[in-house]
Amino acid sequence: MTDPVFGPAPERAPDPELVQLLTPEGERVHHPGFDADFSAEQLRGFYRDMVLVRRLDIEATALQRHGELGLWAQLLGQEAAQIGAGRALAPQDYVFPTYREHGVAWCRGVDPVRLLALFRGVDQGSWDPAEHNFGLYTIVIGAQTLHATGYAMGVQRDGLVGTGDPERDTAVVAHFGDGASSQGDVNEAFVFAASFNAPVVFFCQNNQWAISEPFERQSRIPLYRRSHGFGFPGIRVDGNDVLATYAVTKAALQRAREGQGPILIEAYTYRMGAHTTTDDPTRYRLSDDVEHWKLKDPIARLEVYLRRNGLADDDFLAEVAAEADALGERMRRECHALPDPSPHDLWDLVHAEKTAELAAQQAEYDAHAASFEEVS
Amino acid sequence: MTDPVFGPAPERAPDPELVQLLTPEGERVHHPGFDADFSAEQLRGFYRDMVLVRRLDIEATALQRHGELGLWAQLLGQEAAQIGAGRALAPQDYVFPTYREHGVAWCRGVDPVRLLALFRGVDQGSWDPAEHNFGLYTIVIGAQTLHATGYAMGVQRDGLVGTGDPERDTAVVAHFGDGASSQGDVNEAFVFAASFNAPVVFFCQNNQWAISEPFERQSRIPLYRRSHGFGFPGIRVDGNDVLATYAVTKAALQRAREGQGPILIEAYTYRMGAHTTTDDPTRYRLSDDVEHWKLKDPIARLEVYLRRNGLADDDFLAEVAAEADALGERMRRECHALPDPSPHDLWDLVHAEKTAELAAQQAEYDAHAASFEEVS
Amino acid sequence: MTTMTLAKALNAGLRKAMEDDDKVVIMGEDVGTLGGVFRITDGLQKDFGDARVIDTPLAESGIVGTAVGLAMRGYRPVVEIQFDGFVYPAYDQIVCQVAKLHFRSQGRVRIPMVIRIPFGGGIGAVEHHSESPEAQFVHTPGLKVVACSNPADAYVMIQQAIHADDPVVFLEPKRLYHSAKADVDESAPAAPLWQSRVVRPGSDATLVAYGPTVSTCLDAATVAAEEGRSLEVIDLRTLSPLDLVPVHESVRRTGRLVVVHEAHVTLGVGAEIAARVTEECFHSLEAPVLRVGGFDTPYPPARIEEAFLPDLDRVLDAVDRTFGF
Amino acid sequence: MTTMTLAKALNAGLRKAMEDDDKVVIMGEDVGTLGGVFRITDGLQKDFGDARVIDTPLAESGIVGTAVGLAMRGYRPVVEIQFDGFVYPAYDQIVCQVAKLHFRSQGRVRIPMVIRIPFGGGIGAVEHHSESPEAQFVHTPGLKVVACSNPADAYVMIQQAIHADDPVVFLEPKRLYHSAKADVDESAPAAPLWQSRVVRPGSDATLVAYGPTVSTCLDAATVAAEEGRSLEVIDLRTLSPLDLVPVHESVRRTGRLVVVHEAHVTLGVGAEIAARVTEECFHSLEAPVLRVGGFDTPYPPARIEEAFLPDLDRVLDAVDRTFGF
Ligand SMILES: Cc1ncc(C[n+]2csc(CCOP(=O)(O)OP(=O)(O)O)c2C)c(N)n1
Ligand SMILES: Cc1ncc(C[n+]2csc(CCOP(=O)(O)OP(=O)(O)O)c2C)c(N)n1
Ligand SMILES: [Mg+2]
Ligand SMILES: [Mg+2]
Repeated sequence: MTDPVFGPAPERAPDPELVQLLTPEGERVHHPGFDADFSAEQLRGFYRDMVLVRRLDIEATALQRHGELGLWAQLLGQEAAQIGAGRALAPQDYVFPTYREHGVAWCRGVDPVRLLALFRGVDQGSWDPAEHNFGLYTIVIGAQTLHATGYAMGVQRDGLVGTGDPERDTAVVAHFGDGASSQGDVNEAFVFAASFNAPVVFFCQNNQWAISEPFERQSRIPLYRRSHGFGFPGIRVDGNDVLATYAVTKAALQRAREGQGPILIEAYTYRMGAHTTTDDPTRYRLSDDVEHWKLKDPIARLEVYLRRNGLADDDFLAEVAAEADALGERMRRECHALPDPSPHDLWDLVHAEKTAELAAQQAEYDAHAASFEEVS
Repeated sequence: MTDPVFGPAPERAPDPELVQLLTPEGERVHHPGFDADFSAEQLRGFYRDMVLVRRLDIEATALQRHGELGLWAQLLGQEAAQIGAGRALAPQDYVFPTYREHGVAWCRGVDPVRLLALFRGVDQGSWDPAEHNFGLYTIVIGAQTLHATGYAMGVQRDGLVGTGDPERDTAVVAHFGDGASSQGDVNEAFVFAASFNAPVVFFCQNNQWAISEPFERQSRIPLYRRSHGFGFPGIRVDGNDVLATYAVTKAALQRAREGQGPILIEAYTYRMGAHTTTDDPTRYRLSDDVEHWKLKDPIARLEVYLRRNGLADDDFLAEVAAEADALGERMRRECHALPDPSPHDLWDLVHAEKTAELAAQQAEYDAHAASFEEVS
Repeated sequence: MTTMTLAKALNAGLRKAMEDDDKVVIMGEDVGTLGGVFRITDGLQKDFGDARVIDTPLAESGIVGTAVGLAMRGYRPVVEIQFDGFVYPAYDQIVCQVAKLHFRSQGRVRIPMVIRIPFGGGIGAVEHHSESPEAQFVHTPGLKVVACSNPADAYVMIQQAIHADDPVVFLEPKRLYHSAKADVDESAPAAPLWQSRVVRPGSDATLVAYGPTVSTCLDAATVAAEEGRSLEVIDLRTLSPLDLVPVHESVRRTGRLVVVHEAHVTLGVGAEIAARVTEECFHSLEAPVLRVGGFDTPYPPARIEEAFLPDLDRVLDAVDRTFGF
Repeated sequence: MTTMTLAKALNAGLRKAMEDDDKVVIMGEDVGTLGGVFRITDGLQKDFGDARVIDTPLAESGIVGTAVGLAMRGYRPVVEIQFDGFVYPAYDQIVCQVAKLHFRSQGRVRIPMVIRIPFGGGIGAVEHHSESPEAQFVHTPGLKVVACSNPADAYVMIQQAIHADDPVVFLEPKRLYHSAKADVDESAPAAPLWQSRVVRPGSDATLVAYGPTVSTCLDAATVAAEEGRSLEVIDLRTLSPLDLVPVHESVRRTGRLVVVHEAHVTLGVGAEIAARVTEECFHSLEAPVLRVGGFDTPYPPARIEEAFLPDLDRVLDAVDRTFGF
């Protein structure tokens, strides 16, 4: 099974090669397998997405610093990987995120305020997965890769793979990190996906770090080759290059929708910020490293390319900046306004069919709470 | 890191190739990487081991049929894989078996009656692992591969890897089956072993079946390639060829002892019997298949080779047969004589330091039991 | 009305559920061609195809985790865990995902999954094949847990569990699979799934059991009756939610309660029942609630499992003790 | 004598254990360079090297499973689970291997492993970071389970747990890590690890707690004292084995008992204590044993966790209720 796009079968895969279409210097380069044409509008769209998502992230970080959020998991530096992956999706595709996929959430139309609510501790995810075809954030690392695989098996059973109808053929994306690649669940997901040839794209953002542990602790070979051991292709893409990430993901999704089975994409990128707002990366990594990766910034390179090729002018950039300001302002405003949940509701949420046992505990709680209200 | 014995690094591994030194027809063939010379004595030893182990297996199966054992997991057809792997060990090496490694147990000097005791339900393993450097049978599939990896990390910490002293350098073997290869634990063992470069040899007997499930359900590529995804070599050997299995295992162990890290051996073989004595393979596989594999019998091919080359005469064969008879007779006798355990002891076995809580429960049990003795 | 074993009743119940709703899929190790090591899914793959009866790779976390995904896609997966002792690799998926997705999503995501577990001992097996892991699931909010004890219940309860929109851990007393035979009336009206049931009325003391120990308790009641003592026996059927209404009613009459299960006594379901019944019926109790269960040791080698398991003598002994307070 | 936080006390205890025995190794996620997300292992890798303080790949089953192998090779692994909610991927290794190897091998194989788990809520975290999984380990024969509640105990108990030849699940009340400060006398004689302790004497009713709820109960006793009610508070310290000797003694005097923990009430440790104490002190009890714990819902979003967790009011309310029977 030689694949026209992803090349020869795993065992004869070429040496590690980073698929790249836009260099850190903003130069457009070409790749035999993934040469796509991008319209000016599309490119500006990528730029806008990345800028807004970066602002979303900065704003949320600030809100955490001001005590409005309990925690925030920053995506700084991973904008291209997430926008590339998110924009490659067809509406009917379904995404299983980790806790850091704010950029993909953005592409799926999830209101950023919903993300704030989760990290504020108001809820554990309040968007409707079915409305956005975007699952809830999963915190236990790797667990969602099995859900994605099972969901993809459901898609197969629905007969929505390989029909040839682009509006119906469906693929599933499982996001995970380099650290998560060590979990049993992720490897079992590879086994199931391969065994059932499920239409799932495993999208690993290798941001080089799992909290304080460098990628090398998880694997001594490039991660995209992990799938070779399971009999499906893997590919490494420059995760700071939105064009390449988009092109590779798009091709992988198409391949899955056509019934050619699972594939692993390693988006090679870097976590520019802390693991979360409670983390202190100065304890474990050199600022030199971070400086080095700053030169590969995903937004800067696209901006250079757009400007140099006359695809975006000052007006456009100002417009996007204004939009970002407005987004930030709205996030602050709506975050403050998020209502706290009511403990009374807890018992209603446990099951689809509430049990008498839980109803009794709820009544007991209500009585207890009421006794305090009387007092005060 | 190109390995002189196991060939080029994983990503450039050659096509599947079964290392074989003795064909099913009993012809000695040569292999560039694993050409060993075997002495007549060594060859007769392999033969004797395999015949005795097969007898052990047949005898235990018969004992189960007669109601003396609750269960028996047959090794029929896997004698060469186990004797090859077992005889390649140095005394200081340590083995973590599954529930089917009777041949390896044999090589490690575990009395077959101890195996009977386990399957009779008298105990859960009554040999001393430290005495034989052979762990207890592990029934939860795959769990022991992590134990092996951790043990190997202990060996590293003891400074017993790469000292150059053949009496001290130590390797660890993790046995598992083709079915177990799908478990998270096995894949996590690969991650840990690679990450710490632990001196562990993963020895998978691919006997084509996991109870009723054919190997293809677990992997769509040959299993030896699984390790390529984790960055260490894998190799497939003819598991019905005791010479090849011995040579490959010996080289792998040596490599691990020298500090070159983990390796995966897939011993390609066939489960000729049922999964266990409670299984009925006629429900899920064709007898044609079994017939086909009969032609590859591990003992028959070595017998042909020995005879044809004048390495064993009728006397020797008769001697081994007599030894097998004696073994069978002793197993029957000693199996019958195995004493049942005493419930009283249960509470003594839970902890190294018995708790007051358990002592109280034990006393209660003793009183209860005594009240019955008085009655009867 | 047909006479059938517990195994056949489950098989018939599964078949009926698959006929009624084509979103029902069965998943597990050896459930397809072989029909399961206990033959509970016998013939189902042949009749419903391998898209609906799925032999999976050997990975329990993978089985339950992919079943979560199937459930999110609108399917109703019925997962078979081959033996009780092999549910633990799937524990994380069960406790952190299956149990919590409804809550996490504020009801937007439903996981109508059934996790079938052959449980309990008495079959002379090797290690890990005789466990009673139910307490751990009862302690986990978001899961429902039921146990059947006879063919008629098994036939109905498995269908009800599949029909439920919540995840249900479905415990099957494996030692009764091929021994318990009884009439199953496929057209009889079904008792609600979440209700316990008095299976033998009595007036002197109450026995509460579920799964395999129901018959132990019925035997004990028979023997006690010969000795002039009238024991009421209650089959819990549902462990989460716990339906203690008939238990409270009974204890208010008898004043004495013994709970019997195979799980380890310490923090077995009996502990919860003791705590709740004592709170609810404090002034009616003539004696503390006593518990008979597996000892607080690992499950022993098969040759002495009968000493480990609750039997008639230990049950009657406990009843005697409740009369000694 | 030094004043230190619970976190520092654990760090000092670990350091002492590593100095005393070079077979002690620490394993876990981020325990090395970073010193753990709570800094409990701060500085240890720097001082003892990365062969003894091991940053592992991110796989909990792998961590515990390889620790089993290290234990079999003569090491004494101290495993850190980063948060309570992430222990479940390792559950199979803990329940089927760590807990059972001694029994399986008839004592030939010892697993002197400590599994450290920061547990409990109250830190405003996201999902899976505030769980109280102890009941499940108490229900598992072969494991020992302890919980510290203050710096002095923490310093001693962690060393005792490491010194023990049995596997110990070591629960640390994470919300007290950096808040609870107290004098730790490194040379004071140590109380035995397997003993509970009366931490405040009283005569009207008894409160039993462990880990984070000990301070809640002490606060409740202070408030009750102002209202003229004298509450005795017992810190369990050891959950498996359960040392109920001081509890029985106390209840025989007070006649009233309330157990307080953060774990879900249903089949939380309180259920076992209620069952045992009722059996042991049946005629001394003026009221049923009452339990205050986390509700039987999944742990809620942080903004309402205080309503979920046992607090002073709910404890005092339960005490009141014991006077109403
Ligand atoms: C099963 C489990 N163990 C531990 C954790 C704690 N934890 C949260 S994120 C994280 C690091 C994950 O690294 P990676 O997969 O590379 O993703 P990244 O955070 O870099 O996006 C850890 C250890 C967890 N969430 N789940
Ligand atoms: C975790 C776990 N799940 C299920 C089982 C039940 N089981 C015992 S052996 C077996 C098949 C194993 O197949 P394989 O790994 O190929 O080894 P083989 O029996 O062929 O030697 C199964 C499913 C088990 N022992 N452990
Ligand atoms: Mg990462
Ligand atoms: Mg096999």
